[in-house]
Amino acid sequence: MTTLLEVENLSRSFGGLVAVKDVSFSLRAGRITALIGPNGAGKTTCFNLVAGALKPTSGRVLFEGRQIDNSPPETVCRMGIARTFQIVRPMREMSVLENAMIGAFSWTRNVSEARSKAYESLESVGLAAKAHARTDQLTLPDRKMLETAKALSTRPKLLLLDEVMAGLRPTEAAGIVGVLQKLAEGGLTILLVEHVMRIVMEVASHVVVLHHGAKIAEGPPEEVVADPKVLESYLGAGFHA
Amino acid sequence: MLSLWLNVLASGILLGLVYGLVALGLTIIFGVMRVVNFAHGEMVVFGVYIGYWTVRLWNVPIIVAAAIAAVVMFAFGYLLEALIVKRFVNRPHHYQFIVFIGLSLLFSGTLLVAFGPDPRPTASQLSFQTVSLGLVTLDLARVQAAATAGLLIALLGAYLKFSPFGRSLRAAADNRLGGLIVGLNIPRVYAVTFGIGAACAGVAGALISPLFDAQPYLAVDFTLLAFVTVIVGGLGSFGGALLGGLVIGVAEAIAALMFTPSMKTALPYALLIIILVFRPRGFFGAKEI
Amino acid sequence: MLSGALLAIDGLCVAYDGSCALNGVSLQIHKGELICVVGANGAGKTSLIRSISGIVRSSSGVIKMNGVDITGMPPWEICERGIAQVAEGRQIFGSLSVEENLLLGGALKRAKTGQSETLDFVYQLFEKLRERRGQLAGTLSGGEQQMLAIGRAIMSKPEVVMFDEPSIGLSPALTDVMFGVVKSLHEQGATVLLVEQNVAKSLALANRGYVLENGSIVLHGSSDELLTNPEIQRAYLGL
Amino acid sequence: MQKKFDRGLERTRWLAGITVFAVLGLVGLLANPYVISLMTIVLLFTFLGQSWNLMLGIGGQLSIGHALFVGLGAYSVGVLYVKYGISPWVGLLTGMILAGSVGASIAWLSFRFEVRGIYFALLTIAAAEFARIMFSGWEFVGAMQGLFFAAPTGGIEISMLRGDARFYYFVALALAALGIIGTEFISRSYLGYVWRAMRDDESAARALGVRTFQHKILVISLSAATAAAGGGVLALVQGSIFPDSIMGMGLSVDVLIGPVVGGLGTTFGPLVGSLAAIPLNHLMSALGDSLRIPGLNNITYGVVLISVIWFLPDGIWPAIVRLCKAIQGPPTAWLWQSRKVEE
Repeated sequence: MTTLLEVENLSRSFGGLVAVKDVSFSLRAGRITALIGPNGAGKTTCFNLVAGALKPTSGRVLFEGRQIDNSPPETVCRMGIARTFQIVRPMREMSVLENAMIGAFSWTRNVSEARSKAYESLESVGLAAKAHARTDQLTLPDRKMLETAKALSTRPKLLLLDEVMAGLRPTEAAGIVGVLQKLAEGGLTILLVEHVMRIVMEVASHVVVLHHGAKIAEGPPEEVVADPKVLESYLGAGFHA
Repeated sequence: MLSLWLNVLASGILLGLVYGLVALGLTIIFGVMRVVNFAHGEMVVFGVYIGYWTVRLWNVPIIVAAAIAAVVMFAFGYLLEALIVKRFVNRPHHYQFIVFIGLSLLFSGTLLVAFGPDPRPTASQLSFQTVSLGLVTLDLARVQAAATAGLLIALLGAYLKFSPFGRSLRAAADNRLGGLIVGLNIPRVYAVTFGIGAACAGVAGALISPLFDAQPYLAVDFTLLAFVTVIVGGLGSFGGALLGGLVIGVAEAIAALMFTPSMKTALPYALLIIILVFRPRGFFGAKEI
Repeated sequence: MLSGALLAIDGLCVAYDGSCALNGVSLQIHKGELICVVGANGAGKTSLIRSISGIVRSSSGVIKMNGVDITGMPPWEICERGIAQVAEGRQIFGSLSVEENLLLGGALKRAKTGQSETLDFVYQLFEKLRERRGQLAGTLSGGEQQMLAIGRAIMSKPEVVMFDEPSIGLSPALTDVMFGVVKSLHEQGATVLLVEQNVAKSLALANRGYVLENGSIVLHGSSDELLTNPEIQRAYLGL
Repeated sequence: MQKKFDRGLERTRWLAGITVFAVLGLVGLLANPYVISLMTIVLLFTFLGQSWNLMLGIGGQLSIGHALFVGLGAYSVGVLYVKYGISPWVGLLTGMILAGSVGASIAWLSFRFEVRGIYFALLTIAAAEFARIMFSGWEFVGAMQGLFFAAPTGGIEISMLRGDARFYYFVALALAALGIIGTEFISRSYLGYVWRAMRDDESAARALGVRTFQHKILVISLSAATAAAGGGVLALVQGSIFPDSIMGMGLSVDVLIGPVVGGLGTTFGPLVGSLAAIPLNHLMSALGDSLRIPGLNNITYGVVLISVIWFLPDGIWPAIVRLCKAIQGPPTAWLWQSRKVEE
């Protein structure tokens, strides 16, 4: 397996506050990697650094061997990295289908081609039946899936998902897990930022744990979850009962 | 030659202080409420009319007219906010702009209906008196207007800096959610803010009533002038409004000396465009817009 | 149960454009209690605090303070009734000085008398803040800003203080300091509602706890019961 | 099923559009000179409103200085025709290119440092005022005394775009139709999707690969160029150009009233809004003149603007559409269903 994305010694500070310090990891093509950690661990900052929404203070991000950390988000997207937002932000005055079409215009100017790609993306996340709904008629899990569909329309090689399962009920989350597994089977590389560990356990084949901006553990999910450092970061010291 | 330049510079600075007061009203409203008062020029013109009528009816000094303008325009601004503007504070900017354009049309129309289109010069006792300081000779009306404006700017600055209400106002401007958390009565803060902004414009209008004839069509020019002033200084910044006023006042005065009258009015805009090229947020621009 | 409580919440629902953030939450806090509400990201913790303080409107449900219905009151009237909060993201006034921030916290009518004593008390609690009283609040470090937010809440002489994740973004050492502050406030008689994701630390302090998941209370009991409940581990780690 | 729904809606829209323009055509043939001249202005402002709407309603960029572009178009036509006798067609083209590049430069200046929102809007008025004052002092273009077109000889000259009032009515009608068709065309092309995405959420659009900087410049220069075309025709219709009326704040306000009252971002909004607002304004200024109350039309405009934003924030046209749907909702739904069975 090849390495698709490499993060090397990435740091980012805001004012005096170091949000991410000296984090390195790499993503192998075709598998689901999860970036986890409790609230305020620097996951979202890390994510935004990879997606081009923030510039690192130091360190590098390499995608297919090319340095991308100084590129604006639209360029990063056009290179093959698509992202979702933690707070779902559909284009309010556009239909579900139209939302899903926008991403396709990064590689085509043909509207009907974009439309069929959008249908395809919606289908792969199970939203095709609601293609013509208004976005405010969607339920929260559907909106999260719309975010994913929008990203899929850009034909990404790497999909970055920011807490797609936050705020969902277990049954709803299970549906999304199924979708992600299918996408990965289709050859897509996925980086998942998640707070809730139990979802990660099911889908990810590799886990990176952040705490206070630094990487504290990395490995297969079963190993990581047994790591006392990880337990402590989540539940606090002394919680081993 | 030197005395001519000094005179021009001094009169520019004097008028600049009044411009600064106008711009201050606009910038306080924007800083706290994130709303651009497109009807600001109308409020200045209201002040000019208040100056005109009080002097004509009761023959009071301009200072008294300015005090009346302050009270009337504060009440006017407070009510306007509480009745109309309030509903649009959280709307997108273009909605706010359209509401204010509507208000400005409404106000200028009302002025036209009430007083007609003809200019009315205020017959102040100071109109033709001058003071001399060495090489510089200035007319008294201008000196008085500038002195009062300068004093008011200082007082307002002190009020905002040291009074409990000024603290609340700055807090609301800094972080609205934070204001709600500590229990600030945000609607009241907003209404008072708008009242203060309107009062600044009104007082400035009354102060310059001996210099500018009262006329409804003046409003657009004052609105635009206030915009230019605050952009030059940086929208939402107290010091910026003052500095912007002085820069524009002096630039206008110099332009009047060197170019044709039409170039004089164009210069502030030219200055604005140049500043936007080099310092897009003005001298003291707020970060978030 | 509703009658004796200082703060009683019954069937509270909050919705943001169509999706439910809180769904029928009921809880009570008695005078002098320290209770905690734990839950993962997106469980509705911040919505709970903001709807109690009136910043977010609830769609249904009743909130009573001292037996008085405060549902639908504007935030400043709710503050006046003695509910203060240490908000998520601190929400201090960065361009104002430290002391001005504190004075704004004490600007309510209820806190007017004896304001200087309260200020003294806050400065005793946080010596750092006294040292930096003239400095702009935006220049403080994360931990100091959190202290300022707590101090600002104390300034209003509240009957109930709500903490929204005071440990977020702080180093382990500072987190301990922060929990120590919460504990000492409680020991001095304050009624505290602590909303946290750090389960072990917050349950160790609290008398009782509630577990919030997807906008609903799924578990409720004394701290000891919750600490040994396997459900908690499941909710957090998926074991 | 959805495709058929779209097609049904499509058919209704085409029918509605064709009917409206057929009626407007009949008006041009049958109405009296007063109505013709009033409707010419309505149609021209429909087109200008459309160009403004393109920028805010679709592109999300607020301009309150559109008079700048209108004026550049008017002066290009005026100067070339009056001074050199060059065909207004050339003038229109020149004006469009000129205004487009000025629009692009303003956009570039402003967005280069990601200055947007209010600053951009204020910059547009500042630029317009600057231009107005410069033109007022520029003797070559007539300064304050303005530029005058020779009175039309009576015959219609397409190559010189000269003719009588009825001729200009049809020119304005063609322009309005072109505006509506063009807007429809753009909003269905990839540009429309990308621009609306940019309007609704700029950072989300960028994350989906939209190069927002380039697109903002594009939408602004397109809007500026079309406004210039409208300005050129407006100058021909009025027969004269004065800097204060063609480049003043008042014209910028007139341009935005139609789309705001009619419905921001909608295709028919500017037409509906202009139809409602401009005759009202004329009526009120006539009434004001006869009663010797000069500010009456300003007051009416002000009250109309405030009430529309207050009561119908998305404008008259969407309200009409909602009303129609509410009235004939069930029967048409039944109609579509029956069609589904057929096909």
